[in-house]
Amino acid sequence: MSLTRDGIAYRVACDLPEGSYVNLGIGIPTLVSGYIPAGKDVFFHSENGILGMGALAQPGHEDPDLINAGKQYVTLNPGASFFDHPTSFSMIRGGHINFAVLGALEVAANGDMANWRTPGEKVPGVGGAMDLAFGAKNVLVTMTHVTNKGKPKILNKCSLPLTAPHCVKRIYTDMAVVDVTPEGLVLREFAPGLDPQTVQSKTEAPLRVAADCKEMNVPPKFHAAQPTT
Amino acid sequence: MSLTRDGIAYRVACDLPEGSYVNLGIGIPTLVSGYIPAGKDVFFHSENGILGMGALAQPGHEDPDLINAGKQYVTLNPGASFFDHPTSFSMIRGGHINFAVLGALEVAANGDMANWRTPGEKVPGVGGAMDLAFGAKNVLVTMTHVTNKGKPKILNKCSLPLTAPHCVKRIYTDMAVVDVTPEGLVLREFAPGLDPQTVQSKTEAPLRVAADCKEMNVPPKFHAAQPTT
Amino acid sequence: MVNKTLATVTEAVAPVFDGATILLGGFGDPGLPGQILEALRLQGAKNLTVVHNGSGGGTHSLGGLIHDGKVKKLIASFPSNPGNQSFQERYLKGEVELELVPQGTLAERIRAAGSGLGGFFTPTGAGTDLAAGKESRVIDGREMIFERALHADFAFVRAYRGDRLGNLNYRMAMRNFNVPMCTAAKHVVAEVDELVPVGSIDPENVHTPGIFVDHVVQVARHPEYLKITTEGR
Amino acid sequence: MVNKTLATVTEAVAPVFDGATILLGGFGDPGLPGQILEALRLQGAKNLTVVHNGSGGGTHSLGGLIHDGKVKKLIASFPSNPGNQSFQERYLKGEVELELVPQGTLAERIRAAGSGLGGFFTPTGAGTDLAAGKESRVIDGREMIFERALHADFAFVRAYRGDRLGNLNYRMAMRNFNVPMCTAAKHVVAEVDELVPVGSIDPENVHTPGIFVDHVVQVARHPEYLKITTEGR
Repeated sequence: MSLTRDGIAYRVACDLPEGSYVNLGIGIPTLVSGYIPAGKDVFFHSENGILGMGALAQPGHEDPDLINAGKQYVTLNPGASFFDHPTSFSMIRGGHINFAVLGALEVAANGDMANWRTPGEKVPGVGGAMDLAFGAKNVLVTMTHVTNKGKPKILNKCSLPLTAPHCVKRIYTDMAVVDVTPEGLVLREFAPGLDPQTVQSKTEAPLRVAADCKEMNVPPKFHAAQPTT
Repeated sequence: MSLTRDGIAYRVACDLPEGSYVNLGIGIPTLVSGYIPAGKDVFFHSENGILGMGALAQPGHEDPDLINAGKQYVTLNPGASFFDHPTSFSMIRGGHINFAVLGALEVAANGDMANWRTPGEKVPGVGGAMDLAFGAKNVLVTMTHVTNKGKPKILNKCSLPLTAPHCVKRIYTDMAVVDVTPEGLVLREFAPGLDPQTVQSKTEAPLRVAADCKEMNVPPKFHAAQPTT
Repeated sequence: MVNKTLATVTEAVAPVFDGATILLGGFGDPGLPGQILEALRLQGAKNLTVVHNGSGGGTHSLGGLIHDGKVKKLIASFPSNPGNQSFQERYLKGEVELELVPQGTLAERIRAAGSGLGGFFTPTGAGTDLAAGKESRVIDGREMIFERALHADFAFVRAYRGDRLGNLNYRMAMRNFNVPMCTAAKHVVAEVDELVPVGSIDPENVHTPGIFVDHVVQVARHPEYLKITTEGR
Repeated sequence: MVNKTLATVTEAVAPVFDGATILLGGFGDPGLPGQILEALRLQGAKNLTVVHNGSGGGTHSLGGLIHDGKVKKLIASFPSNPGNQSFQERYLKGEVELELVPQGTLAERIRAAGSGLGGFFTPTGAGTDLAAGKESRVIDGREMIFERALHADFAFVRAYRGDRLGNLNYRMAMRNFNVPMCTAAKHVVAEVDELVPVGSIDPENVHTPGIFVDHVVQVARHPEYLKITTEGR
């Protein structure tokens, strides 16, 4: 068993406290905003100059001047604001964003993260990911636990060029929730039907199993029979 | 003969071209805005965050939130804008202000200027003068030609702490208009009734007399019998 | 539901501790948090480092804090206005320290702190007494000096309108140092003329987004700051 | 009477010379000066250095300029969007140079240029491949790298409303890079949806004051930029 992509997003959403300012990267992170309960004030930041972004725009209701950093048409929540790029990255680099939820290709046991350049990728592109990885108060990673070839993505050491060293605080995958601590990786939760041994077998870096490690509490609709890719 | 303080300001105003962005220091410079002819677009900047400042507010019509950098109540012209201090000093330091008109205590032959600290002054204060002296595209100085003790203020070398080295482009006094050039000071104009020799006698640094040096064209109401202090 | 509003300025200043560094907004009266300043004076914290463009009025506003001996150090650009007797008396007696910073450099150092930058190179001051002891280098043919980011524990500002999410809107010349100051302190409080419902401030006209603000308190302007006066502050 | 308006985008791009450095505004479509880009393509200047967040669409917008071989170098943060074929083909053939800059650093380098600063120290990139060859130092316990101001000959942006004095107002997410770009070039032109009389833009809501702008041209949005699309630009 494992979680669907939406299941990973749901699990992240559970951890975002009321009042937090959050930037969502592209991919699985984008799905997180859909799982914030109504009435819970969580403020979404888009690096192209929006704070208080709402859901994606409904077809036919798109405004050409209102896009997120992934170039999707979005909506605004009450209390939103617009600003320019320097101000937007003051928010990011200045540590005002409480949580950056980013996709990653690799995370190392010491919190190093790589997400901006794969070996096969011929044209590099870094966007705002590096500023987020360096600047956000807490960097949360969402990713599949293994590559589509079945190789672990949580490693002793990253093989790809780093986005930022020592930046990741917590990793959410289809199989587990793992904390990065000064003493190494700590397994907090495993997906329904899995167990710590199975998670470790898919993880290159050693995992300490937390004393209160438990099965994730995620509704069945987010359970997947196969590992997520 | 010499010019009144308003005469000095009038003479400066004649030189400000249409479309220029101008910051006026306190003292004589403040008077300059009163002598821009109606219909000539000259834009006054105040470092506390105003572009397009108008005349001083009439008594009884002051707005407590609308002051200039000298803390005087002012008005706005159509097309004005408000902004914060970082943006205001981006305008100054970034070379966007075409003319800074500043009072000075001393100017040297090489364009060095001193206006922020007198020897007797026990509490120093620099304000925005230093950013203006370094940042404005053209620094114009207005001052009396000599101190109230009759000593020259245009010197071979400044004796007071510098506001900025090599910054002054042109000096306007009650006696003369003097340009700072790579080859030294050049006398452009002298006050009505004076002559180049008299101006030189009140000036420590040597003045070259421009080939087209002439008497200033300033209305009689701005003429003064005594040197201005 | 997030609610950043406070009922009183007393609550606003309660966390201020001895030895704290405070960014004090305003340039002249516009944007000066006059009620918070009076509350801070009563609150009693001492050995404060205050960052402000000037040095306050005679015995009110920042001048009052200095008069009471609560300020150890002032970081300012123009503390020499003739009206600033409290500062000037204590400064001349050696009872308050002064770090003099050109106005643009002061604003930029605060912005740098709020933006996560370590510092910057500026031409302002190069070759003058204010460059003494500072690193310098030539960039693009111009001598520049290095200036460090200026962080603080608290920022206190006044805005025109605010909402419970901390969004602020300023009126006319109120923006001044307040916009960068709100970004550069650990704890930021704004006193406002009017607390308005969320959504009342046009998203295009939020000058300080709520992310930078911890608390908002609606309070009438301090009577001292409604006087039409030509006295320096 | 100052009048910064131009009648056509052809006039807007007339001064562009071979080898010029151009700041190109917009992030995605909002704020992208699509009509000026098409005029620039016809104008013929070559060996251009273009500064833009991405690398443009397929064969329109910046992609068109690159497709035509007019761009020698691109300074960008995210040129790798799958839709950017023109850039990617030429880049892989070695026909266009790339300077890759993190998005926040790119915005800040442009702002530094417009603000007269020589450069700044930022944590972003320290210890990564993008720090290669860059000066670094530890500030407040954190490793930071030095980034230089990024100046340009021209800046082209799109705004929502403009007046004859060059004041600009943006709508929603149009502000992005346009605000700093207008400050950092010798010659700045904005295309606008609507040219309005002086005084129509509330002084509180002028996002780019006219001091930063040389010319304003009213022109309908390029049809390509009104398409609702999910394709990357």
